[in-house]
Amino acid sequence: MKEGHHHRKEKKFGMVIDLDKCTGCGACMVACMAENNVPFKQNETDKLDSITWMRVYKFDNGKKFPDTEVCFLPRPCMHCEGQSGHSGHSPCVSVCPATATDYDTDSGIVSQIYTRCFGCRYCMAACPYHARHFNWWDPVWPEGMEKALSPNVSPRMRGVVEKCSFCFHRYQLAMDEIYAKGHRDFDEKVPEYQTACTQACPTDAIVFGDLNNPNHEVNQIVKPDHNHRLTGKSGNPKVFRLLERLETNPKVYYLSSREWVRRAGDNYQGEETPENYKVKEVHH
Amino acid sequence: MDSVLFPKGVKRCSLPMFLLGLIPVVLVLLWGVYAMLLCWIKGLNQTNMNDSYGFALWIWADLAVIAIGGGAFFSGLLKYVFGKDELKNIINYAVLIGFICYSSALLILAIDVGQPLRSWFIFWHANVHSMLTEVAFCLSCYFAVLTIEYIPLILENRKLNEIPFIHNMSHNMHGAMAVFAATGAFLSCFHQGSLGGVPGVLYGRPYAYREAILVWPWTFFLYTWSAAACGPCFTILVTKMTEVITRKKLVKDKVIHLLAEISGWMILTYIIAKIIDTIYWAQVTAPLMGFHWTEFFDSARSSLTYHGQWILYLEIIGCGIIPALILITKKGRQNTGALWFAVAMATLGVCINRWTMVMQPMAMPVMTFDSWNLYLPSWQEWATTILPVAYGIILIAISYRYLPIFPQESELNPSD
Amino acid sequence: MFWFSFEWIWDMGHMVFMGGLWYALGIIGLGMTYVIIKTILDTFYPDFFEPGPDDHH
Amino acid sequence: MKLDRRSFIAFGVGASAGVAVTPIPWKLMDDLSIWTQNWAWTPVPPDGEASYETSVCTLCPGGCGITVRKIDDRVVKIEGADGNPINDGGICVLGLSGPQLLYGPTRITSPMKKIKGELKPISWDQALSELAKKLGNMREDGKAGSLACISGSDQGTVPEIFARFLKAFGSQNFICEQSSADTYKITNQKMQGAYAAPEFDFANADYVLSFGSGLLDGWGSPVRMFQANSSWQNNNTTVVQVEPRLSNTAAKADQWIPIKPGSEADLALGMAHVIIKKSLYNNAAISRTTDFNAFKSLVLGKSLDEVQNVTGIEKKVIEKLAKDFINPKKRSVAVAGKGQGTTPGSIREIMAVQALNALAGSINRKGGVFTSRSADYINWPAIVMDRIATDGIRKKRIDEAGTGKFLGSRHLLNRLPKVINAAKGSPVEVMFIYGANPCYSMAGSKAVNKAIEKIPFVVSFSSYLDETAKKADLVLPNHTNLERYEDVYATSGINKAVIGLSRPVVQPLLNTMHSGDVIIKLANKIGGSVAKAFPWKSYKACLKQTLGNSWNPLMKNGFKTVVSSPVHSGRFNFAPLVKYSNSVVKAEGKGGENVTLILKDSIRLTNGYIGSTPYMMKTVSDKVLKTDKKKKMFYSRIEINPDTAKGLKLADGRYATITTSKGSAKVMVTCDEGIMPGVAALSRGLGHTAYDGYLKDKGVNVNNLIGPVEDPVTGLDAAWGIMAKLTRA
Repeated sequence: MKEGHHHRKEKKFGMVIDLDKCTGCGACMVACMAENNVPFKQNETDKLDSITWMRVYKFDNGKKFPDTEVCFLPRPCMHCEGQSGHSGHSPCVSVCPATATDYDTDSGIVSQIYTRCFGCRYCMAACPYHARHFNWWDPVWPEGMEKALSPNVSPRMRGVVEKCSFCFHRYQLAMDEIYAKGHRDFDEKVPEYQTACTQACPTDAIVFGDLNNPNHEVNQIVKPDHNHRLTGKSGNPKVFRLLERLETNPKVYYLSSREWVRRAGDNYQGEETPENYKVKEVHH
Repeated sequence: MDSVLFPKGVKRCSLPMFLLGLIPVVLVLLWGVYAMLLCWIKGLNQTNMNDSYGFALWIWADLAVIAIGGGAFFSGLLKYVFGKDELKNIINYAVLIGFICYSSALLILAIDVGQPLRSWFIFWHANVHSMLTEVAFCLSCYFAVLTIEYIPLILENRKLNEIPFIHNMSHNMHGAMAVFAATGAFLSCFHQGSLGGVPGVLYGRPYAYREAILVWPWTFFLYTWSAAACGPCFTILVTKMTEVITRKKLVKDKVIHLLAEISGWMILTYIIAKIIDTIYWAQVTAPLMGFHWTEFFDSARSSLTYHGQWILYLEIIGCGIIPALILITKKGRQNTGALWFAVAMATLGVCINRWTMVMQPMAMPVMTFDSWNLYLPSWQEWATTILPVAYGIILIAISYRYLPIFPQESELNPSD
Repeated sequence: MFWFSFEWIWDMGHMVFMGGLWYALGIIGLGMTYVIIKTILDTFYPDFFEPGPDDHH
Repeated sequence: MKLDRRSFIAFGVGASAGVAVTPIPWKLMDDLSIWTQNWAWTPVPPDGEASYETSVCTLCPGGCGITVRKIDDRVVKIEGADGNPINDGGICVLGLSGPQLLYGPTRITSPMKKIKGELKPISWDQALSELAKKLGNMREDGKAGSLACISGSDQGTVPEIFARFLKAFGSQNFICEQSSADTYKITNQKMQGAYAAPEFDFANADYVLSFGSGLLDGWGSPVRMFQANSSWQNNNTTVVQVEPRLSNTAAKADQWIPIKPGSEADLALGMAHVIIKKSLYNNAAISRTTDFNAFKSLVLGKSLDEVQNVTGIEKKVIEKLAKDFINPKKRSVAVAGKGQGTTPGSIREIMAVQALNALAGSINRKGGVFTSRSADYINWPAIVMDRIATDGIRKKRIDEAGTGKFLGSRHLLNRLPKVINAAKGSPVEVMFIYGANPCYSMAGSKAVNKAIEKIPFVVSFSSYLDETAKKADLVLPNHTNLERYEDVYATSGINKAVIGLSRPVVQPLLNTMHSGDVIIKLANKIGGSVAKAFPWKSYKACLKQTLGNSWNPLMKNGFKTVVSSPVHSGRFNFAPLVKYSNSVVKAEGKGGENVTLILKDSIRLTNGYIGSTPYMMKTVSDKVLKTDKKKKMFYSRIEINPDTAKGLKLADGRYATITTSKGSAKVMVTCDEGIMPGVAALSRGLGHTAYDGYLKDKGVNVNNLIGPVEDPVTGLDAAWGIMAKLTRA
């Protein structure tokens, strides 16, 4: 919703995750669950019906013992900006029939309105990152454990889709605080707004902030190129995005010093490399 | 017992016989209703769908029944807009089949969504950029049209028609039918198309994604075309099946052959377009997304896997080119066996097309570290998908028994 | 769906799309209204359109 | 007729229009919309005043600072405390799920007593009186020495209170769980003359060589280690992991060297061979050692070919590794102790690795390994023992630690089941179990359970109804970590020690009591010299007095850094290693086995006293735990190399039976290129038989399959694996 804070600069919150540092400890996953009242079941071994807004993938370089190498890759929602030229034309946002998921142009966050979602799951079909999860079951907390639920995020009911919100409630709390202090916008020096996973990560592998802010670390690492055919493509040769070639234009970036890891971020044919591949013609 | 309700000049079996015949169908229906209630009360955990397979059997069933229900709009279009008056002898049945298909689709959708009570949000909070919104709008509008087209048939029941109000109503509805049918054809073109748009716009899913013209991806046009082409085949197929079951000729061959020929040419042109689309998709669209088209199929072990390449060949050749060639040749369509085969394969073809467009994109790994997903529907999913079939049979049986569906029936089966 | 709901924007998409919807609903609605009114008149006021004793078929 | 029909229709139309203009349909629609958005059974967390409290996590020995977010009096979130010298804002999966432990349904709600085989709630008064009476009688009967206590730790005031109680009571049998740090302590005692834990200066090291230590799998202070890894990445520190499988630590290392399990010491000695043969060692450091020549002839006596055979590592790799490690331009450090270090391990292995550190001059040097000072803030007055106590204390320890063969060892918990099961009657009359769940977490569960069952009276102090508490005759539930005071002494890997203060952030929710208070009350009830040993009104008073001046800063910040100089240690002596060079610990086996079963540790699963939380279970990979197709039975997945699988006619996802001399289990196969052929790995931390549906009956407890193997020198458990037979199921 546009509330008319016209003095505020448009922000584009994004994340860069250093895969060299990530040890796959899973703290980001649990921090996210605890922060966002993510429900849990007695059987979570089927990862295809396990609600994990943040999921740490583990994959290898496909080589045989002993040349095998492994990479851990935390996957939140990518908060895709969508095909270039359509700000907010994210794969999921564009397909939701009931406007239950929305692209906030002020923050670049893809939100999910649980009370409006009627569970058609079209957005899940649209998302190639499996970042969206459906509440196949009623959320049930063991007796007493619902005391640990945070009032900042409403628990979701059965039959709706949920996903990572970049801890949007924290953004709102931070903004409230900023207004309460009489400021109009984020002070660049005060990074009040962090996601729970960023905060919890014991390796400091996650850097979260405004990609539009040249003074922020996230911008300095990513060096997003907004004039590139693939909007926001990183100018840092070690930085890549998942499935960049699909033009989903994610705001979650990954950093790795290993070539095979960067290559695993997208699909390439034959001679193609992450540095050199065909892109689509510009047409609008 | 109930013979006063029968259409004029036709013979029907006795009521007990009729009811007896319906028993197995009703049992299947009840099984489906039970599964449906399970899904509503206990939730969608009753299915084998999962977060990777958010769209599955039901969405396929929706797409498929609407495609094969396309006979209603296309024959309506031919009759009311292009003036193929002969089709009036099959249009009633086409409308009935369409009505069944569309109501089934709506029912399945109502089971498929996680919060059925909120379904109206699709209208209330409509996102005009979503293909599903377009589908919902056109679908419900067209369903209204089909209902309007079906109502006069009911009103024409011998007994009902004796009531002047109903008689007049039926008469007036017939009078206005061309307007409704034209609107319906327009709506139908759109929603068949937007159903094609549903997978076609998924640019995160390389299998489904197609380049677009204006806002509509290629699949938009292919779906409309294929529904127009194969829908009448299903109408013919069901007509033929009805003839077998009732052991009566109900529609003149001339009518069937006319529809079959039009269908044949439609299928031929469609399949050419589909082949061009497939080649473009494999050679241009896929490589730009980083894929080789063979990666779209799970052919790691053999091409005969659940998601293997065989399905593509079956769809295009077995269920496209072959039926088209049969139907466009006079000899082919006039041979009963060949006609049966062709309309059955064409129907199967459009169902396979919808199947691959729903299942393959969900099953296929897009991220390099993903893997193929195998999904087999749960019995609840099967039961609720078969439910409409049972419902359709019942509705057809009742309609056939009491309503003048086939104008040529009495002529073709002169009562002794 | 309605211009007073908050997600409504007066843009091309909404105008074309919703225009199409309301247009179709309009035809269906008006058509059925016409049919019903005509039927009522035909049935209960048979003389409304063509007064005369020979109206009945 | 006509009129009637007309009016009927008019009525119908009118009524419809009438209803439509009334608010009824709109109201119904509104109700429907609200109802569909708020189902009564979906909880709505009440809002309230948000506040934060600082404390220290005691769920593992790591000692991380935590910030607890509260809404009114509810704990809703735990975060890492910024600025804490150990974790500086970082946190792990277990610490994060503290609220689930606090509010979880597996907590024990009140003291309980076993009546007719079932635990029934009783009052604290009754529980303490009955226990005091029982203990009093024991003393009178001269059986004071047959009281024993198993404790998860011997660090901090609470374990000290237990130890003190036993001593004042007249028993030597305070038996603590042991880890690789204890083997290190014995090593340091023997090689450097100081019974001191090792302190690795990872932050300043340029080259880290780990012999299977799961540095990033929950070893040491886990969060601290994750941060160390980031600093390694930033500083270009080389990390080499020697391990049979590609653990998370190996995955993050610069180099992974697969090794035949159990041959780590041989690799270290082989490296020493290369270093000594080429005289690459640090001369200055070696000149300050004892018995270097004996060591020299020991390692040179074994050819590199032999080492290659034993370890499965090529000679040239060993040579390169040795040269990289000994590079004088780099500060190298080698570390041993497998996985999380929860198994004490072979002393030969740790000595051999320490010898490598000595060759590199890394002992007590920046970027190397120090002998760290143990906590010295607990200074309580000496106990005045009465006759009964002095008599009791003369009885020898049940586990025979510190005597005879095991002179150097202080606790040998692993020997306890064997001793109890072998004895005619139980040598233990009453057993206290504090901060431990031996029935689950000790190797050789069958024998452990048998021994615990044999003990006439078991008292559990557990907060949770775990495997051991279920077997107890009396349960005296402790407060959980968020409800109690406790001091935490952590040596954090940055060459300084940190005292942390864990304190209640919520009022105790249930009818539980701080175990410190329980012991103090118990002592008072017993009276006499036992009571006099506990002059404090309460545990809190005891803690406050113990911490003295530190109390206020601790209450303010939650932690206090103690800059401690390393303890003085003597010349490094190679002689013990030479002496024990044949004390190889082999995997148990009867012959005919086809794989070596090893255990894998993961930060996402606990394997000790605290059970994994629902959130943690959710993070467990489907490559580790999986259900059958019907989603009923849970199977641990056994990790094997695809080549191994092929040889055994197994495949990924197939069921198999793993059989060892200790037991057998049905498992599901995971094929992974990241494990040596011939080796099979199972995760620890699964297969609980207690707790609730989120943890119970999920996979196999590896402790059922593996037994303790006594190290010939220390007597501590040195089992690193077991020979097993893997067949199709």
